[in-house]
Amino acid sequence: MRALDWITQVLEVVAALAAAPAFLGWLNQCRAWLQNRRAPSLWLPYRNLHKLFHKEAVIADNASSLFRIAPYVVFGAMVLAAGIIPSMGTRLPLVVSADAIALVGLFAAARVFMSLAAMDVGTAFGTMGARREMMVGFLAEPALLMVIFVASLISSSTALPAITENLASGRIGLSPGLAFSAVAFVLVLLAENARIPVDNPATHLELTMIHEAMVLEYSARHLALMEWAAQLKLFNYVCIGFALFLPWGVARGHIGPVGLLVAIPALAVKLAAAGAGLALIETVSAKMRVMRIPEFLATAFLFAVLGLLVHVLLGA
Amino acid sequence: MELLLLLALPIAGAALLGVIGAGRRAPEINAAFSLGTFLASCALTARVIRHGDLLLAGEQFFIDPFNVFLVTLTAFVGLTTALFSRPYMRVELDHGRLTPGRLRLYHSMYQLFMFTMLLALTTNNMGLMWVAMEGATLSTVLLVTLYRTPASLEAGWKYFILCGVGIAQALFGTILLYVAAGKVLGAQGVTALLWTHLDAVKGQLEPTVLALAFVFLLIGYGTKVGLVPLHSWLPDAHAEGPTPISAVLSGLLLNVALYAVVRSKVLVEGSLHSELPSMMLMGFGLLSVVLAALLLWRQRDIKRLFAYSSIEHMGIATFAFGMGGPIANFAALLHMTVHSLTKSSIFFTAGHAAQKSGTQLMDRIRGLITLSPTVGWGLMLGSLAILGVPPFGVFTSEFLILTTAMRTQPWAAPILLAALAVAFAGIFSKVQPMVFGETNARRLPHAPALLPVFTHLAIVLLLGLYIPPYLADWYRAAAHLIGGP
Amino acid sequence: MTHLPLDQQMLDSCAALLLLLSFAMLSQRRIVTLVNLYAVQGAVLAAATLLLAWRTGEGHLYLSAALTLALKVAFLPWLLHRLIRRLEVYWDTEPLLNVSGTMLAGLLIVVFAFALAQPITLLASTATRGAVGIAVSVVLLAFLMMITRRKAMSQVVGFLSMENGVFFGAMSASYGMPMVVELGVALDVLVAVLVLGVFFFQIRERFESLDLHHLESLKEHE
Amino acid sequence: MITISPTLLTGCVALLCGWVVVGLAGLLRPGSLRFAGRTLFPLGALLGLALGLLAGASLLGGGTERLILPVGLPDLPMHLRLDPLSSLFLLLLGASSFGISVFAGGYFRQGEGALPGLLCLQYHLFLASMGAVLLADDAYGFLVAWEVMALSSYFLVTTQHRIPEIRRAGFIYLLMAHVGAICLLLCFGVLQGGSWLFTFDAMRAAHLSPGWAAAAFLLALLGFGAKAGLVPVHVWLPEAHPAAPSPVSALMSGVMLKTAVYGMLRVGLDLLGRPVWWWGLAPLILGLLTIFYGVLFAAVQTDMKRLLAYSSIENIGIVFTGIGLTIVFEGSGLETVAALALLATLYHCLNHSFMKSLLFLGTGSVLHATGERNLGRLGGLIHRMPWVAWLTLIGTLAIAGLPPLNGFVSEWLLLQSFLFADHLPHAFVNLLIPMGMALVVLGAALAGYVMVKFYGVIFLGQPREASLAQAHDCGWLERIGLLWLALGCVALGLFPLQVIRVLGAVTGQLIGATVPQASSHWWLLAPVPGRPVSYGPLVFLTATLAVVFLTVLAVRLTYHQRVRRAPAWDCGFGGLTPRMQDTAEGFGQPIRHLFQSFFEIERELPAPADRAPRYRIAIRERIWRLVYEPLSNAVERLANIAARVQQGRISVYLFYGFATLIVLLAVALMS
Repeated sequence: MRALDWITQVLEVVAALAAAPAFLGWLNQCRAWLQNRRAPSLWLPYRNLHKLFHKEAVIADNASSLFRIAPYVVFGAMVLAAGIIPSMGTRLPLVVSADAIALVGLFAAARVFMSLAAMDVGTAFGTMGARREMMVGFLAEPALLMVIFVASLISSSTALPAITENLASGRIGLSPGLAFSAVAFVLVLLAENARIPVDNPATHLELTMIHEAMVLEYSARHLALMEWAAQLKLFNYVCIGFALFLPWGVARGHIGPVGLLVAIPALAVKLAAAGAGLALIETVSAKMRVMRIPEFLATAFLFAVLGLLVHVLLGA
Repeated sequence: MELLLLLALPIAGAALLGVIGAGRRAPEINAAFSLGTFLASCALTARVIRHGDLLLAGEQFFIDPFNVFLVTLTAFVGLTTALFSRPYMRVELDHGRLTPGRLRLYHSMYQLFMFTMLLALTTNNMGLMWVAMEGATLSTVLLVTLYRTPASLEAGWKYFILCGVGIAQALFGTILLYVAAGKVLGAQGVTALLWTHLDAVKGQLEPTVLALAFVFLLIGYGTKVGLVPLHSWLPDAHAEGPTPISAVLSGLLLNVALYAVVRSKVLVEGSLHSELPSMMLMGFGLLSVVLAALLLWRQRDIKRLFAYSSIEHMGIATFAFGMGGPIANFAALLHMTVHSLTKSSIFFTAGHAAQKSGTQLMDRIRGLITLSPTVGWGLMLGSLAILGVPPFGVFTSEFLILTTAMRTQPWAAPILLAALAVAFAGIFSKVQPMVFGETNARRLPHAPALLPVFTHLAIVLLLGLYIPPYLADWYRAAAHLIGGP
Repeated sequence: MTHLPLDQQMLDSCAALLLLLSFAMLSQRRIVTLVNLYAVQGAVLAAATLLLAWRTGEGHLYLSAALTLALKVAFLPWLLHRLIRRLEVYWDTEPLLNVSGTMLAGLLIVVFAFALAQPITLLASTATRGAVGIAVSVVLLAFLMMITRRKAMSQVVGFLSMENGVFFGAMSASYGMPMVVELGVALDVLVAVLVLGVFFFQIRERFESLDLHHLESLKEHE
Repeated sequence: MITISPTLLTGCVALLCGWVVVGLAGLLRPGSLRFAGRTLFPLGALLGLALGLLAGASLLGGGTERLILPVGLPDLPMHLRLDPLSSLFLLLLGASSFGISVFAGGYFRQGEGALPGLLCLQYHLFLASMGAVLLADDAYGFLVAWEVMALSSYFLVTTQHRIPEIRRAGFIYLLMAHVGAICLLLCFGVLQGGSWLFTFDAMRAAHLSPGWAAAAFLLALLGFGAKAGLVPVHVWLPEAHPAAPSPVSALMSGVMLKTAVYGMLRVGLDLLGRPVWWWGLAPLILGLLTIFYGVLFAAVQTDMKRLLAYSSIENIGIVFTGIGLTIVFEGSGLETVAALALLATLYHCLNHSFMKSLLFLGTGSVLHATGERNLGRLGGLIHRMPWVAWLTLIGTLAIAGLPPLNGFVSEWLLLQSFLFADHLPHAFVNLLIPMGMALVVLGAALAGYVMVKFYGVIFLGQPREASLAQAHDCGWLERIGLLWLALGCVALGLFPLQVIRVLGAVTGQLIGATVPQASSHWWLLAPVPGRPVSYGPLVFLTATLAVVFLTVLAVRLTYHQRVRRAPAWDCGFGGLTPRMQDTAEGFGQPIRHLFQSFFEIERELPAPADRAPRYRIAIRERIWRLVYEPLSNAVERLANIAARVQQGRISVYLFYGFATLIVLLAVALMS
């Protein structure tokens, strides 16, 4: 472990914290442009967070302390995830302490806490949101894991750094299994981050909403943490995508100043592209009925498993 | 000397009770005679342990490990049953189901029955054995009809005719044996019917005739064992007679009959050197187990239920004897022992249960455990024991039998497995609601006589956990004597 | 067959007579006659035993002949007749299998019985071994009769004649059994009939008749 | 002859006897609840703790001890043996029974149906018999202990025998147990291989032909599966576990099922010697089926204890999947991987015994506080009974398989071993196993769903009944019990490396291979041979806590801490009632909708005009209609046919005799 590794680690986390809202802002801008609307400012998410932190927190009478703890736990989990994913370098101290399965477990923990918090107040919307979130989760998680397993089988390790290094080394050319799982991954990403066509982040009090329904009772700093956590989640997913499918630019081996100088711009470029891409998808597709969501995710799961089988069939 | 006591006491008891059997103290006298018999049997046992096999009274009586343990068992169960019947029959008398006259008949016939069974066990003379077996039927047939209800009369009639006809076949078989032996041992004289002599020369006896003889004997004594399809009399007789009689019929008479079958099997197998006898025994055994297990599902009368369970267990023992070999024989002997102990104790509790709730119909017997915990637990534990649940002794024998079957007769193992499962469901689904659940019956004034029940269960439990070495040696010796493939 | 000694011929004819008698019993429906036939059977049996005794000079055979005479010719028929009169059962109802059918079955049984008797005949050393087959068929015919009858009384007669058959078997195959056994057997038969007597009255006082269809209530199959 | 030397084994035996004595002591004052609850149960708990310690010691020692007691069959005295495998499960028994017994001491109330003293006897007999099962080293002793275990638990299950459903549950339970036991009996009959010695040593020595060996394995799978609750012989489990008093449910689910796993391992990996690889497919496939089946039914339950029972079925599925993998790998010569799979299996057994006991005890407290088992009448209890709520939360998160708790570790290990599928030489299996992996993952995710439903509906939200306001938190004995188990969950989650070191002895014994530890750090779990994979739960915890701490700090410094309480927002239409929350049915609805074909559903929908609309839904397992009812009907039909034989006519009976005579005579003549 060299000092620069630690520095990079911290840098990575801080970058994630800082860039997550901006990435959301960028995504919204792209969407607005594609829909011929005047785009909101890139910094709007920051202002929102700032505003929320200022406000006085209002908590329902019936809320237990679980309700107040949850935002911090969720936020903490997302930050940790940001530290785990090798978005800049592969030999970072936190990165070795967990593999992809643990990462998925981390996301699951965050989800469970969020749902429990949503059920805590005991309103119709809260429980509804929790139920739907878990429904999305129990299909999305396996799909995500399957995606990861394809990559793990290819580079015979479930550790993200190992996968990244292996793929970045360019030893593996275009693998059909990987292609399948890439499709699955995008579907999962949309579902997990409450994007269209699964959920509509822009609306409130609509009977089809999922994420918003869960955080309906939150206000002020708790809401801010929840929102921030959500943005981090999106950011993390995108980074996972990079780690699995576009590992270029990530510094391999112990990182040096040069590697760092390469890694940061590369990440920025990839993020910009990803944001645009997501915006495009969200624009061309329409929100679907809640009961259709399982089918959507089942497709994702199917793609992932297919990817696995294809890899085993061709690979073995 | 011991033998004389053993046989004389019951006769004397029968005679005496025939006179004063209705008196106030008659039950105690009955018990006292049984006690005497039991002590005599113990003495005899001790002597056998000390000196080995005995030939007495001009070779007319022969005591070896095989029958001495049955003698002890018979005397013991006879004693406990007498103890049980003391209060039980009193209650029956109070309920007006009996008249003093019949009570006299009951007592004297009870002793006579004990005598015939002991005679059948101890005699060395196949002919005398036949006489004794027939005597056992005759002495019990009037006990079965003791209540004079239509059902009991019918049961008694069937018991009499079927067993009588069966036993007649046995007589013919005995004659054939005699003829065959006469060829070897010199036509005339008593020796040709003495088991010891027959056993000595069994190698030279003419196979075909012996095969025929075995068939006749098997049909004859098998009828009394209650082997399907000769079993038809058994459930009726066991269900309709007074409970003590059901207990001794099921617990002892079946054993004695099976003893007779096995004795003849030994001779025949010795001369035939073929699978025939064992195949026949195994066939009868399996058939009995399967049919009884199935019929258990349809029972409504508690004593009838356990009568069928007796058929099932006799089937198991017969099957084991059929398999032969030291382990299977050992297991079969053990099974005879534990079955007679367990089954008699079950009949005791069943009798009390029926008395307490005034009916033998099982769907009217409920919540025994609240009505009278001892009876409830007695019935529950007894049933579990008879179903072959450890740590009771029945499991021990079934363990040996099933493992042996799995190795030597794999084709039979699945059948036994299914049959035992069916039997378990059949019995337990009926016992559980009787023991547990709510009840509206009121407690009866008199306390049940459950000392015998728990003595038996305790012994069975002991046999499940630990078999005393000398007992084990007995069984081994007997098993060796029976031999087989 | 021509120059058989006289007693031998008589014995054989006795055997033949026994067979004939059991066929007669098989077809007979009048209970009184049935009992008489049984008595005759007993008499023939006694005669045969006597002949054998005279021929072999076996002491105990005289005794068993006497026993047979006393028990099966005199006492039991008398007892049965008495019962019949007391209980007014004179006729048996139509047998389960009609007469001709029963006869046919009987014939088959006789054939089978002779097949069965072969090995025994070969083994036995007695002059009368030929008759073993007849003994077997008497037993089996009695069995058949018990199956086909509906009245308790006639079943009992069947039972007794079966016992006769067994006795004749013992006689012809090995000049009878040891004395102890024969006494025991006789005792048993005697007791059996006495018990039966008691029985009949019990049944009677319940059902007012000795028809067996009263005794078919204990069963599994509804 | 016994030679009493102060070995660990004699110590264990003494402790088991101690349990029996404690149980019998209950009969001294059968009526007194204080005596049983305050004295005997804690005493039994201490014995359990001691047992756990002894077992742990022998596990660390890794040695094997033998003892012969002069009871049992004449030529088969009772052999006892303490080796790593049995000591591991003894450790499990002792450790979790400590918590459960302490809890039970505070739990049992008057009017449980049976006398406290009797309960105490049955309870401790149950414990002792389980211990005996683990120690037995000969078939006879094993089976006796096995059935005593079933019997005592049966009596515990039917404690409230006045309720017909409970009687039915007990009956089904004992029947299945007995059938299973007979299968085991036959299995041992095969295993002794004609040597007629029923000691396990003789069985290890016996050489079986492949056919016999496979037969033995399948019989064992059937017998032990029936006890463990493997689909399709699981039907007794969802009936019996809810019927029993909660501590007993906890014991049955947490420990008794594990004895079945122990037996499976003992026979499959020890007595049978080296298994053939394709044997493993049977437990593997059945296990996967069981996972899916169990978790689906758990998701749609409305009775909290039934829900937990089905979740037990799911976890047993995971365990058997692990066993299957182990056998497949070992049979194919991949010892280290097999060791990894076995490690996951054993680890999951430990985890499940702690988690599930914790949850069952939690439901027990809820049951006592509210008298309700139906999820539809609970809710908001976290305010009334904080102790139970927070401790149960740990169990919930653990069983949902979330890091850094223990449930995650075993699933992680299992998935890691799955990822070696491509090393197998059997092409088709290579293809199958990834599918299996998908099922496992799906099951794990669904388990999360189930647990959120379980916890959220019971403890969170608003109370669905007014009566819940009277609910009270549990007593101190109960708290200790819950606390112990919860700590167990956390410890097993945070120190996997240490646990695995201990488990190494067992894998060494059964497979002859242990899993290498790649990393040098004491906090980093890296057990996967030849792969740079690692997992450090402590890092998770510390990092998360650090972040939370920093966030709180930052918010507090830069902003303020003002909080105002207000009624929950009712979207402006007013009148927010508890009835508006999801019921258990509602929460399960998506699953029900997605997997309709699995369930047998009957609905009662309200008519449009109803004044008081009611909605009722009952869900049964199809397997009853498809397998068990036809089976019993078939027996009924056979019984009716058999009854024709017995139709009352004496002539017919005589004819039977006659026919038999003729036939047999003919046979005798022929031969």
